[in-house]
Amino acid sequence: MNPINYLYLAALLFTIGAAGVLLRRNAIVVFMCIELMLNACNLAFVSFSRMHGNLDGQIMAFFTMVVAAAEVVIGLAIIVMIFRSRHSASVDDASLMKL
Amino acid sequence: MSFPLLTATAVAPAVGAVAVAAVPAAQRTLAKWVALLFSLATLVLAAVALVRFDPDSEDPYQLTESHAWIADFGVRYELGVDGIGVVLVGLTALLVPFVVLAGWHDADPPAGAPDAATQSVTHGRWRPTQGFFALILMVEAMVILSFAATDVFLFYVFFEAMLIPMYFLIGGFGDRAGHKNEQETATQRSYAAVKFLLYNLAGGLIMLAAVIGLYAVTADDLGSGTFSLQQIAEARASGELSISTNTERLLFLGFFFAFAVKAPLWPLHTWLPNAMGESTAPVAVLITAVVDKVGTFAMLRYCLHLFPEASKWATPVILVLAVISILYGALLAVGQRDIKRLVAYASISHFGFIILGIFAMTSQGQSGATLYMVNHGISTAALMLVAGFLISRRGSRLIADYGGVQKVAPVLAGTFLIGGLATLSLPGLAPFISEFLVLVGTFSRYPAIGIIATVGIVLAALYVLVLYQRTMTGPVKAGVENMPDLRARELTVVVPLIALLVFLGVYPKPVTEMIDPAVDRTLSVVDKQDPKPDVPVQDVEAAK
Amino acid sequence: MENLIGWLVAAPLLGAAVLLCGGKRLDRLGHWLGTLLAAASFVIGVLLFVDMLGEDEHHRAMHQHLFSWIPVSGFQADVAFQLDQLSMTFVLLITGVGTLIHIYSVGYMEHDDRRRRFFGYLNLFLAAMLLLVIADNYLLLYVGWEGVGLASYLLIGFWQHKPSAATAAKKAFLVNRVGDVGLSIAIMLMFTTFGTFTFGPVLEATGETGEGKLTAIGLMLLLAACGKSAQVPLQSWLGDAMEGPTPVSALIHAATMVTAGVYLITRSGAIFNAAPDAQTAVVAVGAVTLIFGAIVGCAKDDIKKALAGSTMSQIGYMILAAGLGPIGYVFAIMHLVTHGFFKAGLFLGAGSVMHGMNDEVDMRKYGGLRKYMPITFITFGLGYLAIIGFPGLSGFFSKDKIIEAAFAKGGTEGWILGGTALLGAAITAYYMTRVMLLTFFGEERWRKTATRSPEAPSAEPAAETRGEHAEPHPHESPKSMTIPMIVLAFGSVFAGGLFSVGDRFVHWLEPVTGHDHGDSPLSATTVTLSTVAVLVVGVALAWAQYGRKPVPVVAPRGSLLTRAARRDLLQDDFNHVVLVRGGEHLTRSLVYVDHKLVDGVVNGTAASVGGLSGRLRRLQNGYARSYAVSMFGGTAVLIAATLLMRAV
Amino acid sequence: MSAVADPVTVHSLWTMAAESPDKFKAPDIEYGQLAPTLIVIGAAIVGVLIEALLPRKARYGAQLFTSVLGIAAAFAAVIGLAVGDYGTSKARIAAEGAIAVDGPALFLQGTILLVSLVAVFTFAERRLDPVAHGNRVDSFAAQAAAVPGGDAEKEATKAGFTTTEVFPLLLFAVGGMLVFPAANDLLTLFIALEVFSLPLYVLCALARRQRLVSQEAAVKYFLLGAFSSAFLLFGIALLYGYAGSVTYGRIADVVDGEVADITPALAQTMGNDALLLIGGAMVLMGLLFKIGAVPFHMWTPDVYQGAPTPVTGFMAAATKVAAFGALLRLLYVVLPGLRWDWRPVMWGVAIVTMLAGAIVAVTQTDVKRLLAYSSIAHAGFILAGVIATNEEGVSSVLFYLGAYSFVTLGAFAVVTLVRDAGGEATHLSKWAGLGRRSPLVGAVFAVFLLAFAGIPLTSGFAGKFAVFKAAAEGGAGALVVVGVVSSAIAAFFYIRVIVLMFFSEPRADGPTVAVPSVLTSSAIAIGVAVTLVLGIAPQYFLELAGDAGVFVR
Repeated sequence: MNPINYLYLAALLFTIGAAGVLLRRNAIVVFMCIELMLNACNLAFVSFSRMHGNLDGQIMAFFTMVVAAAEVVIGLAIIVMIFRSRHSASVDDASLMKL
Repeated sequence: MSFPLLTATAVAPAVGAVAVAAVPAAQRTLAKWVALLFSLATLVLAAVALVRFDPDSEDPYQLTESHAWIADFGVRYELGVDGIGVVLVGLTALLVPFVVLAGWHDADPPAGAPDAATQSVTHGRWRPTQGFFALILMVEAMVILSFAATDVFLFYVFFEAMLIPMYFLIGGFGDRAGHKNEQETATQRSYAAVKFLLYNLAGGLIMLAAVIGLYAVTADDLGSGTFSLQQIAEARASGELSISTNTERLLFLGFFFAFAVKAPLWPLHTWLPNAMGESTAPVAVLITAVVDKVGTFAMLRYCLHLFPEASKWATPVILVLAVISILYGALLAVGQRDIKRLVAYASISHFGFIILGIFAMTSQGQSGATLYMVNHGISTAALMLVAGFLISRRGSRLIADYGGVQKVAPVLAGTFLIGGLATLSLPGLAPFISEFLVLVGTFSRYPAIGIIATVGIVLAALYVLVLYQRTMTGPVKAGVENMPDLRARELTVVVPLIALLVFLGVYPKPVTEMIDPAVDRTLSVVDKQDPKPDVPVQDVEAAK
Repeated sequence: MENLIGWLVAAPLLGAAVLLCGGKRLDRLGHWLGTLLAAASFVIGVLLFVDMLGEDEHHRAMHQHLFSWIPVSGFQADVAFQLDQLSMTFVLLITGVGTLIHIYSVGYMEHDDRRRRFFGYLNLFLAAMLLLVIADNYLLLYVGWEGVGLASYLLIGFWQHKPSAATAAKKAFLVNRVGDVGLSIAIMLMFTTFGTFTFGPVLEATGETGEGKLTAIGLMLLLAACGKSAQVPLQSWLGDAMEGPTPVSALIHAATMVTAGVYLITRSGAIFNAAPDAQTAVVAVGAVTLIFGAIVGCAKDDIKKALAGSTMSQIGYMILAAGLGPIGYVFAIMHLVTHGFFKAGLFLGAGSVMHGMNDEVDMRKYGGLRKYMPITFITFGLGYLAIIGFPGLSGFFSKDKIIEAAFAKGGTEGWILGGTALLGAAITAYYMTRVMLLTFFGEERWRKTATRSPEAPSAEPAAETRGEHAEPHPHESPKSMTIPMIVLAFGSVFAGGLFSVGDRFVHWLEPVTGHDHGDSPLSATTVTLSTVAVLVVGVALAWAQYGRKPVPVVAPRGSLLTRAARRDLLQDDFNHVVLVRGGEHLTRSLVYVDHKLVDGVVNGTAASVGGLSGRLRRLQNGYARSYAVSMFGGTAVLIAATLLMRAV
Repeated sequence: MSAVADPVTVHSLWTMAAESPDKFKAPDIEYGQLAPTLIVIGAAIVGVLIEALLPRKARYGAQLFTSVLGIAAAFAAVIGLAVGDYGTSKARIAAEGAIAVDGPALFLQGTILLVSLVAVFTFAERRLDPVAHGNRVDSFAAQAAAVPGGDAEKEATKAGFTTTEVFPLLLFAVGGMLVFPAANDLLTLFIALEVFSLPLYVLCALARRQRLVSQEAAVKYFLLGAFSSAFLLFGIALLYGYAGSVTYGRIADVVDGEVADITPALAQTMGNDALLLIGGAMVLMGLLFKIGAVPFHMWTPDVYQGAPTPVTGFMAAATKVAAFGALLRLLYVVLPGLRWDWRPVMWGVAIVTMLAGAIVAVTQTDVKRLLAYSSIAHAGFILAGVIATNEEGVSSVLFYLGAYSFVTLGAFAVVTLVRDAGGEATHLSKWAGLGRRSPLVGAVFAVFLLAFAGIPLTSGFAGKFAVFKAAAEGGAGALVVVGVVSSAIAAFFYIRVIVLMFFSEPRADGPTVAVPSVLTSSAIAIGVAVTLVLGIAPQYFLELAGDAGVFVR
């Protein structure tokens, strides 16, 4: 199969993720969308890696996964914390600071 | 290496500022004396500089000092004065002791029982008196440095930096008289201070762009950028540095804008009435007699020396603006109800004369303009300080609140009148000479503009005499009856100023001797000769 | 001897400085010090005069160079004096009359607690006036010119607590300033034309430049003269200047300062001679003013204002004469001197009358005073006869010569000027007779009017002692006042004759001003006869109106002309509407413009930045998602722009 | 597509790995040259161990000691490297091409370390908050996990808990920041970004007072930060696709067209300008987000306001230094061949950033938000220097960053001092008359504000002048004019604060100024000293920055 198509898929996934960030209110979902974007990046990396025939992309993908995992740790901690104090995980509720 | 006289002259008040600031809160009187002492020390140093200055020397700048400062910006710590600079340094050093003395009580805490709440929250750490005098000395140091700098960047630094102490002086120590209530006074005062700062800062920032542009231009042609006036002048003379016409014009405009704000020239003048109106009289004197002179001085030294061609290109417009300033300032002065604002508008009119003289590009005009800076400094100081004494007695700045003062305080009225007569350029007093020189200098090249400007002298008489009539003559108004006459301290301030006005009106030679060679040099830089008279009688005379 | 010239100025200047700065301890003797220094100046003047007489008439000019005043490259002004016959004439007049008036003032101002200052001002005036006439260049003359203006300002407004006095003082200074503009411009023109403004070189070089420039200079000098000498159109201040103490009116506003314009024109004769258009303007101004002043003088009931109108008119004669060129210069100055005597005498007389009448100035409230103040009556009467040109008295000689010279101008112009001068003589006779009759003859109207509270011009304590509402008790003035009046009366009677015998005055001044007999269409005798004739007509008319029938205490409404003349022929109203009102509107609208427009632009900019800030701020709405939108959009724009850059 | 059809390319991956394991060469790591980073990370790990092993009472002292020692040692290492000419003649790329050791890197690392040292002082301050239950407390929550206002929180407070974890978190962040401007490939760049971002997200959430706001700041920062790093990562992917490598040097070579033999199989991707441009733009966006450039700035005000003030100060100063370092390296090393493409775009960003930052700041009412907007405007000014694309551009930016970071740190340190019952009193109305009440604090803050405004004789002026000068010489005169205009606007609000402090009457119910311990005092003193020294005698530091102005490639 033409690897270019994987790139298109990666772009699509990235866009879906971005759209999710912009549209969804629940912080968890937003966060999942960001994870989706990261995974889109991963897909792009491995596709390019295959096209270029070197390992750099794959290594990048591994690093991205680790980073994503770390982000989950931090992210979930923060989201849980805010949920506990507000009883809501809506990002729109967290708008005390403005202007 | 010789003694760095100019640096010392500037450092003396700076040290004084620190010393005054360090005086403990309770010892206000000590702080005042320290301030006076340092300002007098500065005066002595400036006097030494005046004596050491040799007007007949061939060097463009004397008493020079030069040290590396910021090599990366092509900046050196270069000081030096020509005749114009040294005279203005002298003027500054001369006026500040009077400002200090006149402002002796201006920064004392209000006479009434201090507000208990304020007192407790400030813990007595707020030391306005010390601050007031320290700031005045700071301004003095910076003004002296900007008169003495021969490096564009160095000049710019002090040109801008002096705004800060000035700003605190205006906003922090306003005139207690003048508005309906404390709140209104505070509002107006901080409005005035902010307006002052923003106007001047805006001017300064535009100049900054031009300063940077100048650096880029010199860097292009000379390999490394420089700000040294002498180096630039030499490079231009040798053809090493050539600035394209358009660039020169843009840079000129950048510089001129800043100076026109500072000077101030119509229509950039509106900060001055606010600033002078709301600040105490001594600070108002500092603004108009000392700080604003940096603007006109800089036009003469920087605009003309750095951008002679562009200066000539802009001359027609500037002359028109200057004439508008003269008439507009005078007419608005006539229309004022507030004594200090009136003096402020009068100053705008006078700055119009100074700028007119500078850009008429004749030796009479420029000598007159320089002399005008000195004379205006002294005469406005005299008028404004007496006005300040008057205002502090009655607690009002409105002309309508006065009347018949000469009856109860004849000496005050008399000195006020002399200050006023100096302001309207009465012959025999110093400002007449400078004003006449400016007018002659302008007239010989631009007769129409000279004639229109001459009308300004009628308007000057109008605003001065109307002011005098309304405040000093007529029946004694309520609130004026028990006004005390000038006290010893106040006389100490006023009498020397008046004596100087008379002396320089009769015998201005010591000053003109200083400035004449510098003016000739400036004219040779812009490559302008005085217009020749139709019938050169002097040749006939000489033949006899 | 020449080194004494400076002392002419220095002596009174010293007096002024000492008296004004000396403080209260000089109150007791200050006035005598002032008088002494004035007299000293007079003595110096006389010494110099004697010295001058010893010289050959063409080498009488003396010079003294004190120091270089304004040395600027290409511009040289010196403090240097030139004392020639013309200056000497003035010096003697100024110091002589000045000293007399100092003496007079000692008595007149006796009750004023600010007498010391008054003498200080008088000395200041003398110094400035002397500087004016002995300066050797126009710029130094200008210093004296403004100096006398200042002294005049201070003295008119001497009773500052009276708003009218303060206003009058201000007005005088301002109107004079308008004239000063003329003088400034004239000096500037000289500088650009000749490169100097010293009398000698300028006046010698007039032949070398175009007439246009000289005309311009001449017109500007005329403007200056109009201001100082109260000539139309700048005459309006003189009437108001009568607010000042009477000695001031006598010295400054009759004998000396107001004649400075005549001095200026005569001094600049060489310029006017070479600029006929300017000369025409001068005679026109003189002719108009002499009629104008005379008409005003006819209508005023205030004795000082009537005399002021007369002064204006008489100076009109002098200006007219000066405008005639070499035919008239000498006579202008001669009339100036004789006028100095008789008009000063008249004013002192008026002051004496007021002194005895609780400072009442309305002639309609006088009447029959000759019995009560005989010396005043006699001296005033001699002055009266002199001014109307009674044959044999001073005024007769000088005025007659001017009328003759006016006819001698020749052509239509000569006829018009001569006619005007004659008409003026008639009116002079009329109004002066009116003053005389109203004051010293007729019934004692003051007995009926004691109810009116007089506006005390002198200090309050004095007014109190005299009793505000009491019936006046006319009495003769003290010796210090009458002696100067007597001396001046002598001058009024004999000066003219003294000058005219053998044309002494003409010969005296000729080396300086030049002289030309002109070509009169009428013989001297004809002129003299017609002068006497119109004089008789004038006196007769006045007698018919004021001598024969009783004079109403309250002025009748009068004809349109009378009413206009009472208001200075509406000149003030014109000034008020056009200049004062117009000026007020202008300044008020400029204040508005400054606040709303000039300041408004700046404040508006600040406000619009603030407004923009407020609107942009709302984008920051606190929602993380909208921040993300901005980032997303930003990235899109960034990408698009990058691609676009490549495409372009 | 033809490229995929070539079997050799595909299988070579396997054969390479399987056939010659002995060819694998262990990476050659220059530990000495990486010492600064390693020391800081090491100290951070020690910090974690301290948390794990030491009793609660001893942790604060130990953590403070470790942090200060670690940072100081790292700084010494930087100095050592700089003295050893690693900044100039011996500049090199270490760690197998991952990390550059050159002038800009060392200069920025030095700056970051100094800033961090001062930041540690403010982190450790325990005199400002009122004593709670007999314990001196700092700006950080007793127990971050506890619900605000809940019982757990009260208990934690009573027990005297403190979050001493902030020190290792800070050290980790510093470690990331040290790598960030030195990163020489996109992978290192990304990792470094995450390494310093993640601790910052946590730090933001740790405020002792106003915890809801603090948590909100953390959520916003985290979500937007993650969002932006996704973009960055996708950009990296595209650049990788374009160049077939993530090392800067290689990408630059491809951009410059120096890699000649593009196999036809890769024609679709390699050298495809669309990939380069889009990828470049997305990476730029990731960096601009960290810098706080418009329109990626919107997190700044909220996060600056909500985060504990010491954290805000650290973030505002150090993050900006690190991010600008990375941006400079990216633009000057990777994309110089592309400057005709990115310069116009960056022009636009710089102009919008300067103006928007200055204009919106005009109507702010909270000190911390005000400083946040001011930092946006300053980012715009620094961008002007970045755009200069000449050697002066680099050195002026370096100098500006050094000057700016100390002013910022000092300013935020002053903000921590002004307190009322609810903690820090950041609303501007409460600052009325502060200068009269405490002249010294007022004067110090005024000095910082004037430096922000760029008044001569302060470091702000020298920095601004340097940057604008470089821009003018680099042909960006128009940017200078815009910069000057926005400086004028910016001056307005700095001055407004000064007016408020000095010209308004103090309010009776106004905040008090807490007397700090030697820690915050020295932080502020260092800020003032640097501000004045760099303002009055900047020559030495300009030279330093000038010497450090060349990137290694």
